[in-house]
Amino acid sequence: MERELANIKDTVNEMWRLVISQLEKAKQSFLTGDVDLGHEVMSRERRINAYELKIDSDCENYIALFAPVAVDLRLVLSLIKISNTLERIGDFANGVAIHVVKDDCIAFTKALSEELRMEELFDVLLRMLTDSFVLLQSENTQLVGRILAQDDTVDQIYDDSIEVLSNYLANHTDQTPCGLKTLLLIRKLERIGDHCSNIVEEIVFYVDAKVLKHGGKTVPLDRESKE
Amino acid sequence: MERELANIKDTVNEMWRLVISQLEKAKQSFLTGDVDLGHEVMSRERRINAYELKIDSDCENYIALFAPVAVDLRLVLSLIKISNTLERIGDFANGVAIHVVKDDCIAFTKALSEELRMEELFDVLLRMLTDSFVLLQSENTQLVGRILAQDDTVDQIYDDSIEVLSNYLANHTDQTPCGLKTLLLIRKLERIGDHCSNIVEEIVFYVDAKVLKHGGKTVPLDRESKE
Amino acid sequence: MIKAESIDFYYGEYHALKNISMQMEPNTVTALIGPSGCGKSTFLRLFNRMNDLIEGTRLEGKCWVDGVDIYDKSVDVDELRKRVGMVFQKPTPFPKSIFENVAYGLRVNGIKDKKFIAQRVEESLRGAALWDEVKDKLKKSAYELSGGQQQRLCIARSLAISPSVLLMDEPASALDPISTSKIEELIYSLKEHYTIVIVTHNMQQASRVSDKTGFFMLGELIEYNDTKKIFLNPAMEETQNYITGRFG
Amino acid sequence: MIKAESIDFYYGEYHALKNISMQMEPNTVTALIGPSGCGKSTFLRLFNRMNDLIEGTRLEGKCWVDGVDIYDKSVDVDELRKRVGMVFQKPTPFPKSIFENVAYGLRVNGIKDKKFIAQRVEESLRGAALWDEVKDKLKKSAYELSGGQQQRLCIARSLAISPSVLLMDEPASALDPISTSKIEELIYSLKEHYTIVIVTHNMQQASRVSDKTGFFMLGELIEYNDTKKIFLNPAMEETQNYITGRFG
Amino acid sequence: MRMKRKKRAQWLAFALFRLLGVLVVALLIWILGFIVYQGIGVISWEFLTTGPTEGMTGGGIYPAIVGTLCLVVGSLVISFPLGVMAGIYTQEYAKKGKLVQFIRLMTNNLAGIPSIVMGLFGMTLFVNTLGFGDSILAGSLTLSLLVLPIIIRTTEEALASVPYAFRVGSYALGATKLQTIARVVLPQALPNIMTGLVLSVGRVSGETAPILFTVAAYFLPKLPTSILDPVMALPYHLYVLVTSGTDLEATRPMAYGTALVLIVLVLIVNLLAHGVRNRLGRKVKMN
Amino acid sequence: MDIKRKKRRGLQAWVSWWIEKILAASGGITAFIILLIVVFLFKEGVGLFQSPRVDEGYVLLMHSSNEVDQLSADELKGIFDEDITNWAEVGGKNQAITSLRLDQIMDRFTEEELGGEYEYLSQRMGELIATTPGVIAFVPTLYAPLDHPAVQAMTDNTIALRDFFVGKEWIPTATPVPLFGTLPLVMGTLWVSLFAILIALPLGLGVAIYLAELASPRVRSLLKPVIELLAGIPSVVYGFFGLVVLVPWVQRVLDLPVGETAFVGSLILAIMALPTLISVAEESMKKTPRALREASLALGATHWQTIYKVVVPYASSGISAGVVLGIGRALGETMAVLMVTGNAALIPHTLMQPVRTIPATIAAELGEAAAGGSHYQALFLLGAILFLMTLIVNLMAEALAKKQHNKGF
Ligand SMILES: Nc1ncnc2c1ncn2[C@@H]1O[C@H](COP(=O)(O)OP(=O)(O)OP(=O)(O)O)[C@@H](O)[C@H]1O
Ligand SMILES: Nc1ncnc2c1ncn2[C@@H]1O[C@H](COP(=O)(O)OP(=O)(O)OP(=O)(O)O)[C@@H](O)[C@H]1O
Ligand SMILES: [Mg+2]
Ligand SMILES: [Mg+2]
Ligand SMILES: O=P([O-])([O-])[O-]
Repeated sequence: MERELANIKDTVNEMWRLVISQLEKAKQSFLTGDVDLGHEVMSRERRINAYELKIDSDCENYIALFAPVAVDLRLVLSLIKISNTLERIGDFANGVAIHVVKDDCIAFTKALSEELRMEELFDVLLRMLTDSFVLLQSENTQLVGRILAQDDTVDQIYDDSIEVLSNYLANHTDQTPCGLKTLLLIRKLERIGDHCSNIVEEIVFYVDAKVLKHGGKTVPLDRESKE
Repeated sequence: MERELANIKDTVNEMWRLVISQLEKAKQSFLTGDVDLGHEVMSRERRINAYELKIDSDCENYIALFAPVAVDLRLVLSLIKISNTLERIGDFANGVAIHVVKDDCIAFTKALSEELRMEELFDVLLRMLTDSFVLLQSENTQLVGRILAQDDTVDQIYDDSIEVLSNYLANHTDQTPCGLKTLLLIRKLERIGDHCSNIVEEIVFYVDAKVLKHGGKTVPLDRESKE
Repeated sequence: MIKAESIDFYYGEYHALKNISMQMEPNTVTALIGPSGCGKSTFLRLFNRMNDLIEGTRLEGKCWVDGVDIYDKSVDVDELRKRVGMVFQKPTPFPKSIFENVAYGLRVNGIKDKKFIAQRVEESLRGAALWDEVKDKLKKSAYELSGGQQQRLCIARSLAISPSVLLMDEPASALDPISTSKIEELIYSLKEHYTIVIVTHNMQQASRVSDKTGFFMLGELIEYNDTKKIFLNPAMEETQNYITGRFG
Repeated sequence: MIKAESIDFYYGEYHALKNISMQMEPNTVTALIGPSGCGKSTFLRLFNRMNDLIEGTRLEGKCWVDGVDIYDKSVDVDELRKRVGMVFQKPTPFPKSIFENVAYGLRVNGIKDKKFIAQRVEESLRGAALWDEVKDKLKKSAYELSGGQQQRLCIARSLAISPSVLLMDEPASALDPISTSKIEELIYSLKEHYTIVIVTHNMQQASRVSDKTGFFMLGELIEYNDTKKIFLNPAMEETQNYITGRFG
Repeated sequence: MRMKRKKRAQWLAFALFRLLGVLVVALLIWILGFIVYQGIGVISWEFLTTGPTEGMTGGGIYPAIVGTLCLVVGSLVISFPLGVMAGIYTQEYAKKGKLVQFIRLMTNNLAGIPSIVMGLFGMTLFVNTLGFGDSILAGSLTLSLLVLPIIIRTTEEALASVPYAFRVGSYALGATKLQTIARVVLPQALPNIMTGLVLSVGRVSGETAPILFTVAAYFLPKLPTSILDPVMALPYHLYVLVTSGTDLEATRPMAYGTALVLIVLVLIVNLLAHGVRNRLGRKVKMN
Repeated sequence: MDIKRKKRRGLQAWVSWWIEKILAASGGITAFIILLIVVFLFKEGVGLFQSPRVDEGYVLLMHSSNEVDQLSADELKGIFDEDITNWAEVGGKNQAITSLRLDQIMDRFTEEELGGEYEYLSQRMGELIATTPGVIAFVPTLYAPLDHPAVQAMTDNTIALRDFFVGKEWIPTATPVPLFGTLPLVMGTLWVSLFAILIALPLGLGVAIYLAELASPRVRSLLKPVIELLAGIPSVVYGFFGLVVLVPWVQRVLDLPVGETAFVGSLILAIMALPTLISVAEESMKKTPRALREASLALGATHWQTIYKVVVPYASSGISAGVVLGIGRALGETMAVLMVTGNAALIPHTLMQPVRTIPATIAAELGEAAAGGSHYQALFLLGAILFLMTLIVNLMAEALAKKQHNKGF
């Protein structure tokens, strides 16, 4: 029983490392304009999908066969959600690679990347992703605050980037399509930050059984008060 | 045991109806520019979050207490994912409302809405959402093809909209910020389509235990072939 | 409502229960779980003073049933046992007819009114979800029933004397899954009217039927909380280890 | 590898097994589940011809163990039973010392070499994950062991005569959860070397220990498939109803 | 009020039962006490080791003791192996069904046949038809018929109390039926079979009616030299002393002495039975 | 593949085959013995109904004018005891009866008349009978003047079944015909046994309840051996005790002419039946599942209610089997009864009379009966009756015990 759960966790770890490496490579290919690297990222995207499917089905089997409770159950439910989220993050890394490979706007984006603080954005995201990986391994919830704080940086960079882009496009009307695509790219990166936050919430739920999602507080449902 | 599961399903249904109504109202407020309606949507967003939390925790309790297997387990796992996805959809409906309420770009968007086929987009999405609701109730998987086909329409509208926007912005440089915001808005609506597809996949998994996700085909993982 | 306060219980020298305080609410199913020999049955049997039957036992602390200190000298044990029904691991119908089994508790309490008895028997059998299955063969021997039906008969027998508390010591452990699920259904429906305490080895069963769960180990009450809490996020390491199957 | 082909089995007039064909692979744990009285034990006992001990039974169809048709006239039943070990519901150690219990199977097969016996006993006890617990008290009576240890002793006893198949009829149903989980661990580790078939009432157990599961009902084999498949997405409506607890 | 009545009935009933318990003990003490009190003075080494003299108004009971011993040994040598084998057959080998039921019925009936009828039978068959005459052989055979059902039944019960699981467990290890019985079943059943043996000793040494016409000699001061000799026996001797002595006053003390010896014998047998059960019981487990 | 290895243990298989056969042979032993018993008892006894009533070598003579040619054993006894003095009483003419035995005949004649070697005895006898129309004479066949025209021998029929089974008198030594009426013996046996059980049952049941339910383990472990001991004491010792203690005691206390009565017999039998009854009842009560007992208590029943509503009913068939078994024992008990009941072959009217039981009769009389004689045969028939009585009782006990066996659990 513990063996099975450990196996699933190993698979999640592998997936996680793959996602980190995908993001890393996407960043590299983006910063250096390395199309080959971009292709590599794109080709490995399907492996991430495979991981997600495998983890999903392993977890379902695990629940069906072993009827876990308490910490085991929380872990396995968290792992399902984490793998779904990692898959999304992988998707976004793939999006970056596609952006590089398509090549039509990469020059535009790179030109602006300094101003858009793209490298910083990538670094923060990679740090978040790595930190939450460490969080799951160490189960040390003191990391949580740090990771969530980083997401604020991401949001900041994203908000700023809209302004930067508007200003730039106002002056370079011919590059509007590339501007739009770049916006979508940055938007994707911003979502990676959100997703990392979700992962952190899941880990906290697994470790402490505390619900962080939606600030942990929401309006009570009528149904609930009825019950 | 069946009672408990039925309760959870009821909660999901309520949430679903709420999300549909949110999207409906977001569409209304967007098309009519009704700020009050927008506020209403925004205020009800927290109820959706509450639903998600409740369903998550009910499902966790259900698995912990009743150790479901087979169709029961698949249903409860699907419900977890469906409620997460509905919450996302709710978020996007909320995004639409915010767009309306903030008012700074609404005029811009509305002006283009004909050309961007916004109303059609909303309608398709509402139909997808309602169809998948029906799908869950009827468990009639013949609906699946129809719903997934609608997502193609959504993608089409989205792809077109980028072009429409680029063209428009090239001529109206002063409205670049609003253009970017509108792009993000449409991007959100496009994501609703994707999410509806995800819901459909989950339902299929529940009903038939067939995995539709990722086209059902992915590269095999080395780990898998090892085992 | 039943309550134990600072209970210590000894079988001769053996300290079987250690300083246990616990309160079980009406209209609630409380499950007692824990490894074999941890004292669950002993604790349960405190409340109808079944342990009195064993020689050389000693009790410290107090037990209340519906506000009465049941180990007080003034308490009539037979009266107490009418208030506190008990169902055992193995179905134990008397070698009498189905009807007489249920009527037994009434008769030993001196009730002679035939109409009243017939009426109580029917009510009790209905309460135990058995009426439809046996209404045509009330005069038949109770041994002609299946194991699961016998167990429900035993429950009906307890219900007949209108107890306020029902104690069940592994009521389904000798039954097959189908009978087990019927008993669980029954327990669920009974909690509307009774304070129910159930000892079970089967954690799935505890999680399915109970509202609150108490976890015993080596004569101590390690944790007592809502069943949901116990099974999703127990407070104590020992509880977690036990329910997730990581023993010793 | 063991195999049944078109088995029909009768207790007198009662048709207990109906046209069952099933093949169990080596290094695999196959679980047999199903409602009480559906014929699981009967089916299991076909493979070491334990049903021969019951009078008035009749068999149609064929059974193979390691490629031999075991109901053929030329088969020596005692030899067959050495090849096919069996573990029963209740631990049944002989009233002998721990050592003698394990040595029994060797002795009745005429082995006298003391060194060899001692060595096999140790190997078997190790195989049953019991050696460390008993190595210092091999001469003690087997009854001084706990229920779970006794059951492992019975498994060791079967291992001593080097069977290729192990049949287990509810091997843990009389044990507490801790002993149960040890037995399950043991089954898992044994499958490396044996073809294991286990009958169990406990669906959780079937799902935990087995690779393949066969679902019986009213003497018929309703579904036989990978355990994962059975528990996540059974093909037959009956199976689904049974494992999800929706009986009749 | 109702409660009080319930309680009072209980109190009364229980008081009565306790009284009855005391009564039974009192009865035993009375019987034993009376005989011990009257007989203890008679017992002496001489009483136990010499034959009767002076028309049984003097001397001892040595020949009767020897005779009873001969009968015990003789009858058990016959009935024990036969009974154990019969028990093994019905319990282990015979197909459960009409035949076993019939045999068991017969065994129970044999056990219920009055000893005097057995005596009649022994007389016609062994004494007259087979021509053994009044002899140890005829008496032992008759007595062995009397204890045969006891031995068969204790054997059967002892075997039946060996859990079925042991047998199945043994078969499952490839043991044959004979091996299973010899190695698992019999060792486990032995203590209980032995108690059957010991109880038979008690029965044989106390029976009078069956030996009346098959072996017992009224007055025979010499010891037997072959199994075709008649002997005296303690119970019959007591009967004779009590009912047909020439001088009842003079023989009375002898009668008390003989009764005491008989009772001591029974006491020893009972103690032995307990001892055997306990000792063998433990030994089998530790084996 | 070694599953198929041919029976390797040739010798072993051969040995076990033989062992099996030997065991099977011994299995049938009890049935065989019972068969033998039946055969021998009846073989020895059934001759009684084929042998003449009048002792072999004797004959009854009457005047040839006498129309009576059938007399029952009772009538004959009445005639020779001179209770019956007129032929009319037994269906003949109104004529006084003159009953004559050989010695009475011989008294009527001188030695010369009879001859030195009694060579004229037969002739004299013929004359005597011829002159006495109301005569009936019981004489040895050797001397019977059967060819004398005035003499007729009474048709000698065999002993009637009816006389045996419902005859009210048991006088096996009576002449001219012994009386083998078994009714008093059967009645005596039944009376003594039934009263014994009536005394023993409440006592035994009470003690059994005490032992099974009330006694502490220590008391129980003390009492059980005591009861076993009581069961083991030989019956002669009980008889002896009864004779020297109970008989005088009963005689004194109840002020009876004799102390040896059916009552003392029942008392001794009751004491002897107690241990069996107690242990059977106690065992079947102990078999009541603990769970059943607790279930009753848990329903608020008192301990006493639990005993009589649950425990005793549960054990009832076991208890009745014990009772029936006790009756069987009592029926067949020989020595103790023989020593204390007085042994008068009368149909008992009160318990305070001496009675004689079947086993006591056999024990007391077999030694004196000539082998093969009608007395001997009658005793064997008594044995057969006893055998049948106990057989019936045993079958009943069996049936009852089986009932308990079938009860649930
Ligand atoms: N009558 C008794 N005399 C002495 N010790 C006893 C007695 N009954 C129980 N015990 C001991 O008290 C402890 C608690 O027993 P109890 O029956 O309450 O355990 P339990 O938790 O119900 O176990 P299980 O799950 O096996 O029923 C055990 O160690 C047991 O050995
Ligand atoms: N010795 C027997 N004689 C007659 N019928 C029998 C015998 N053993 C079993 N049966 C019947 O055969 C059917 C199958 O019995 P079996 O013991 O194989 O069921 P099972 O599936 O093992 O049930 P359980 O789960 O209760 O052990 C039952 O209906 C039972 O009544
Ligand atoms: Mg218990
Ligand atoms: Mg079975
Ligand atoms: O000791 P148990 O309560 O499990 O029978």
